[in-house]
Amino acid sequence: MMHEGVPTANKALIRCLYHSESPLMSKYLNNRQHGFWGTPFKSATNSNRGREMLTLRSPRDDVRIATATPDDGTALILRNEWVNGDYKHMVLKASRAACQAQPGQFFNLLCPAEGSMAPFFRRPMSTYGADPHRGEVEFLYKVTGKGTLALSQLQAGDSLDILGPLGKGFRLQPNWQHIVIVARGVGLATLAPLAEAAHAHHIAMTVILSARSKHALLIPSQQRFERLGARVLTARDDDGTSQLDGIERMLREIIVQHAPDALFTCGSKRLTALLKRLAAEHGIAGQVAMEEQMVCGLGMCQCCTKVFEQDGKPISRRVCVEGPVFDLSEVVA
Amino acid sequence: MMHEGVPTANKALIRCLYHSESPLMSKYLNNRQHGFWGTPFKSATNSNRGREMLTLRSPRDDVRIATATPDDGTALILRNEWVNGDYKHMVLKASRAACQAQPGQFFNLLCPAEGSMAPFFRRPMSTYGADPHRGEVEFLYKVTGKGTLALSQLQAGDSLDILGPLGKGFRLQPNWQHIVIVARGVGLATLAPLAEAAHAHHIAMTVILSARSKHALLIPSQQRFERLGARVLTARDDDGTSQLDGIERMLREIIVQHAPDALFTCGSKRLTALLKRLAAEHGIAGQVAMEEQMVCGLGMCQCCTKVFEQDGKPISRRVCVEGPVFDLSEVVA
Amino acid sequence: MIDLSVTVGGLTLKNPVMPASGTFAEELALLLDFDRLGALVTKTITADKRSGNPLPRVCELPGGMMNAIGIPSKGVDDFIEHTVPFYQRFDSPLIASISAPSATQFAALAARLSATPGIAGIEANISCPNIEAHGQSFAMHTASTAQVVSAMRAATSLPLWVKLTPNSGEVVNVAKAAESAGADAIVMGNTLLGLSIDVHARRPRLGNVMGGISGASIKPLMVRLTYQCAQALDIPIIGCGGIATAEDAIEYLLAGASAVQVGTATFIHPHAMQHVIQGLEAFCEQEGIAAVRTLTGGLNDAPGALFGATP
Amino acid sequence: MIDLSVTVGGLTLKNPVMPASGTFAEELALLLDFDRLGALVTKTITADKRSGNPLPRVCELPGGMMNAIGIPSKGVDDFIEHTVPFYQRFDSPLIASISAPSATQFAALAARLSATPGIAGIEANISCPNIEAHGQSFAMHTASTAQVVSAMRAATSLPLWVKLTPNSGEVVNVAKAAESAGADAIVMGNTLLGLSIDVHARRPRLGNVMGGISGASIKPLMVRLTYQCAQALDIPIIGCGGIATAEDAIEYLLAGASAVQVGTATFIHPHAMQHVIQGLEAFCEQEGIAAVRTLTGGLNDAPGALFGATP
Ligand SMILES: Cc1cc2nc3c(=O)[nH]c(=O)nc-3n(C[C@H](O)[C@H](O)[C@H](O)COP(=O)(O)OP(=O)(O)OC[C@H]3O[C@@H](n4cnc5c(N)ncnc54)[C@H](O)[C@@H]3O)c2cc1C
Ligand SMILES: Cc1cc2nc3c(=O)[nH]c(=O)nc-3n(C[C@H](O)[C@H](O)[C@H](O)COP(=O)(O)OP(=O)(O)OC[C@H]3O[C@@H](n4cnc5c(N)ncnc54)[C@H](O)[C@@H]3O)c2cc1C
Ligand SMILES: Cc1cc2nc3c(=O)[nH]c(=O)nc-3n(C[C@H](O)[C@H](O)[C@H](O)COP(=O)(O)O)c2cc1C
Ligand SMILES: Cc1cc2nc3c(=O)[nH]c(=O)nc-3n(C[C@H](O)[C@H](O)[C@H](O)COP(=O)(O)O)c2cc1C
Ligand code: FES
Ligand code: FES
Repeated sequence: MMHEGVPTANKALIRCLYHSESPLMSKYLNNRQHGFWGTPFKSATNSNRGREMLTLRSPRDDVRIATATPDDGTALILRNEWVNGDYKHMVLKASRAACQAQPGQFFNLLCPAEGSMAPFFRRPMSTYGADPHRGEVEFLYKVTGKGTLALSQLQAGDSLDILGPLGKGFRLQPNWQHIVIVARGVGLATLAPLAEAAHAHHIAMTVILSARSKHALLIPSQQRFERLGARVLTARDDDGTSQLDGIERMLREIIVQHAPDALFTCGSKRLTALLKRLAAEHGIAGQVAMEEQMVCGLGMCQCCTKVFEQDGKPISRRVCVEGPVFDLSEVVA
Repeated sequence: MMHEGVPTANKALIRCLYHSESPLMSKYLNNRQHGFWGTPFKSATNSNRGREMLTLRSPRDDVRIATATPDDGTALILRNEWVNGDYKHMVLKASRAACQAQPGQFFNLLCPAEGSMAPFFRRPMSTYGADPHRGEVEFLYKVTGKGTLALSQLQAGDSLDILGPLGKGFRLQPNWQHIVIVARGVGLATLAPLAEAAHAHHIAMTVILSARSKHALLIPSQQRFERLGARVLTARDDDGTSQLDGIERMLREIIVQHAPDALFTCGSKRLTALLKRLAAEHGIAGQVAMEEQMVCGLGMCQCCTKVFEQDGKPISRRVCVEGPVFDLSEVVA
Repeated sequence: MIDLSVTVGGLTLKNPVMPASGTFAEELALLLDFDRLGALVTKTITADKRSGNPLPRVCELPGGMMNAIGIPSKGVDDFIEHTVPFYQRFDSPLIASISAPSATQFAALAARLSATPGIAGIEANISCPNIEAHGQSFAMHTASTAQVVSAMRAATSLPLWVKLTPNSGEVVNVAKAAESAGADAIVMGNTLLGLSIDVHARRPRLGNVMGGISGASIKPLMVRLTYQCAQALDIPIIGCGGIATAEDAIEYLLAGASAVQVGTATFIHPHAMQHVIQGLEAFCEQEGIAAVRTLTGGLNDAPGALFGATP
Repeated sequence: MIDLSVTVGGLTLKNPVMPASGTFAEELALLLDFDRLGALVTKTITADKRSGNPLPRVCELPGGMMNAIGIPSKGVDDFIEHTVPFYQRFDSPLIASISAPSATQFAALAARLSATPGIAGIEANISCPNIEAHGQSFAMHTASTAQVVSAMRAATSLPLWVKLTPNSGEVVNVAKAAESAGADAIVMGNTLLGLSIDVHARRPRLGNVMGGISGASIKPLMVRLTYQCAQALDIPIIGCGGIATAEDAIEYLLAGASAVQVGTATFIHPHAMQHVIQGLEAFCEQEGIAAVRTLTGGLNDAPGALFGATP
């Protein structure tokens, strides 16, 4: 079936569990702008395919968060090209629901199975791009193990079962003037769409790219961010600058000069801890996109839980539904 | 590894278990002759790659049967084309040992595994053609289940692990003048090389082709056998002639007119029973190539056993090593 | 129209297909119409809050998986306050799966839920391999099974399904013990205890060291256990283990099951249960079967003719 | 050069890799140099001729197989007259696998073989699921195991390996019973009893109805059982079940096995054992390990840190 689609649950208002940080509806106004990294997100209007609005109960308060319902569909691969030695960029023709994906949301991909080395679980992958007008979604992925190897062997014209958009993405406040994004390695794939969204929101950006030396993604990312008008600082391991204290110095300077409204990062524990400390110190907001091994991606299996803190008490949250983007204040350093 | 090869068992004379019917070394003198069905067999000289002659103990007597040692190797697919709606003809570049295959011997093919529907056991397939000079082996197979479907999807340039030649093939006595081959359905693939060998031995042939109506293989087989100088009689289900009694009438006529030395068939129980009866009645030799579910194809797993009779007593024989070709006198109708 | 309805342990289900506990939750309503399912089986809950096991809690196996989730739970209060109301929207019967450390606590929890409107039945998970040390759950032995089931039987009049473990060497005796103690149905069964090692790290792949194997690799084992239980019991059996297609489900029905549960398959294909139900209907149409329940115990299990010769 | 030698139950083997009984026979000498194998384990024999089970005797499973061959045998006379002499050409120790209907007959067969030159050890197959009704083999229970092993111990001074079954619910106790009764090593283990049904024919896929599951699907179960036995026993354990690669073998060694047996994999890849041996050597080279035996019991089985919060 080309596209499973959501049941026309006309009968019942389906209330689910969902985490929400800010009361703002997660709406982003994005205008079209091509970047090397593909098309940024279109405006996330909730598709009115006669579906009841899905309201998800947040563990703390009962705020209704209108969000795109995930779709369990089959997408058609348009392009699946090497960006460099390790990374591939995949572009697919996908369903309307899939193309509603927001920065920080992800998809669970059913990698093709080849003989005994077949991957079994689906593999989670951040939305690298989603364009409802062109009906396309994009992934930028590092080929590391069985699943990503299987993905890398797919060719234009092949189909791929994708489940998404899943989880809660980044939240941008309309009154924000300036944000700082600290990106490292494969986290670039998750943060690039955030930069696109901020740009569309006319929010100024400083991006700190921290990567091993001639890291594959370094140069192309730098160009993409600069095209979005971001001030790009690079911190490279080989010249010693990307040590944590180097990044801390840069951040302190930016905080002094630009009084940024929020700090963003993805994945690395040490960077997350640094940003949490600085955000608390200067009363700045902050969000981090996290990664954990996943099976269902929907919140059912309980394998992707992490310990967070809320009002000083430890609480267990599922990265797939209560994340992957969490507020820095909740994260346990 | 392109080709596993046999261990240079220089140290020990390896005695194995093997069944033998006639004392004649299984030698066939075949000259080259192209037929639609591909190249017939070359002369089966035991390859002198410094290997001890492998002598296999026959259950009843200690006759030494020099036979090609099976090879566990990887062959390269040259062609894998549809012959008609159901059948494919595969031609592969294979090892020297593989190309020594005799009519009636078979290979155990490692079908490629595709996701959860992957076949697990190797699939046994008769040698449809083997040519040591061109270094090629051929299979003619009907696409029915998981394994043959996987085989059918292989393309020129793909590789396929083939284990063989396996088992004992047809035995032709040099003093034979005339033989009768009764072929039905997929059995044609097993019997075609026998006709080639008989022709090379200047042994006259009558072939009775029994197949459902416009059976896929009927016409091309008829042409191939006629090119070998065989008299071809067809018995088609749809015109009622291929009923068993129709074939019996034809056989009795041939026995009266030509006094054939031996009767051959493959697979079908009813045809085998008919030939056994007539052979016993007229004191004519006869052989049948049998099929049974197989796993190892080497005689180790004991799953392919059938009950035969010897000196009037029932005895269990493995179709893969003591066959697949058995003498009609041993077969239990 | 094919009649897909079945009766299981005092409940009539619109079809024999339901989720396996722990592989199904409210979020699936975003993708699947719960009204199409035969029953709705919730994640096992415990009276008190539980954190669950150390990470990693899952690992891949060829064609399957292993888990040691360890039953994290928000406790029975949250279950009654939030979870049960959520499921009231749907007309498929709600089966609450429960676990507890002792027979008395199992009975107390069962009683508490029996007093909660909207719960159609209780599935007693006396077979989780990841709670006690090395899988020594109640369902390993007949005595502990009889004790915990009779305690629960006395505490509730709701249909009581007892979920067994393939790790016991006397599954049929355990099943009979549950039947005699008042179980209305047997669920056969929970995961098979295993160990998978990362040879480079020299570490178990699961934080809990051992875990429960599930998926295609356990299907032939669980079909065998379903068949053996069906021969020995009068109460219905619900088959569970490696079901991903209608054919898998039909194997269990022919072996003697009256209904089936789909677990791991839903993680890979969220619409798996829907496909199984559609497949059952198509199979019945092809085979000219009017009611799917007639498949139950339909296996012709006469052995093949004796092999008439020695080698 | 890496030292691949291991000592198992009184025997020193040139490497830890040997065939699993019933998946290896003289014909493999056409393809594999038997002198490269750690030991040569023969198909289980019985004193008298046996015909074996009805056909079909095998069926495919996803990533594995099931069999109910039923131990067809030419009897001990033919074994001593033809089979043992064949294996004298090779310097790897010959292990004769035996089965019998009673403890006394097991002992008699063991004694007969002990008097036959060329047999280095005896593997007692007290775990075949396909002989007695529904897998009730000796190794299902401690008492029957103790009885049969002590009878054999008294009948032979050859190294005595006892092969166990995963179908028992008390495998560790059975292993300890075998140890106390004098076993020199435990083979863990034989096939897992299963049932696979052809839903269109409504028939079991095997003539014997049930059969033994083998291949990749049983590896995590057998590694777990190997690990549990290793914790409880002093005698060495030979791991068996789903081994196709060196990594599979190393999982068993880390779990506590001193040697391993390769079965089903040889049916698919006749050179499987050769590849496992080569892979073990390469692994030791990469990891800077001088002797493969040091891997035995090398698993770091400390559980992960407790999960510090409830949902
Ligand atoms: C929410 C989320 C978003 C992600 N976005 C991206 C992205 O945009 N680009 C990208 O290259 N990678 C991304 N990752 C990581 C990606 O999921 C892993 O690289 C991938 O799962 C590895 O699978 P494999 O089969 O190649 O590796 P294997 O080692 O064979 O995987 C084995 C198992 O471990 C899991 N696993 C391995 N590494 C990770 C990881 N880092 N995170 C989560 N699970 C892992 C796999 O899913 C699988 O279950 C993301 C992960 C998460 C959780
Ligand atoms: C010695 C020998 C020679 C053969 N030669 C030919 C040939 O030249 N051309 C040809 O088209 N077929 C031949 N066959 C039959 C061929 O092996 C089967 O068609 C093939 O195994 C079917 O596999 P599958 O995966 O497509 O079918 P599936 O139904 O998926 O197979 C399931 C299992 O049954 C076994 N099986 C199914 N049918 C047969 C059968 N007829 N004989 C033996 N095992 C079977 C398969 O090997 C497999 O183990 C031969 C069989 C034998 C034993
Ligand atoms: C991630 C996971 C969590 C599970 N949680 C539970 C549970 O909470 N209670 C329970 O009775 N069974 C639980 N199970 C077992 C399943 O309900 C089912 O019995 C088992 O997985 C076999 O079925 P399957 O092969 O279809 O998954 C769980 C299984 C998995 C894979
Ligand atoms: C076809 C077949 C025949 C077997 N015959 C025997 C046997 O005769 N004696 C025995 O002890 N085990 C026998 N086994 C079990 C294997 O020795 C081994 O214990 C089991 O298959 C698990 O290992 P594997 O997964 O590597 O095959 C047999 C297994 C198969 C598949
Ligand atoms: S991946 Fe299943 S709950 Fe998060
Ligand atoms: S196929 Fe294994 S003995 Fe014939």
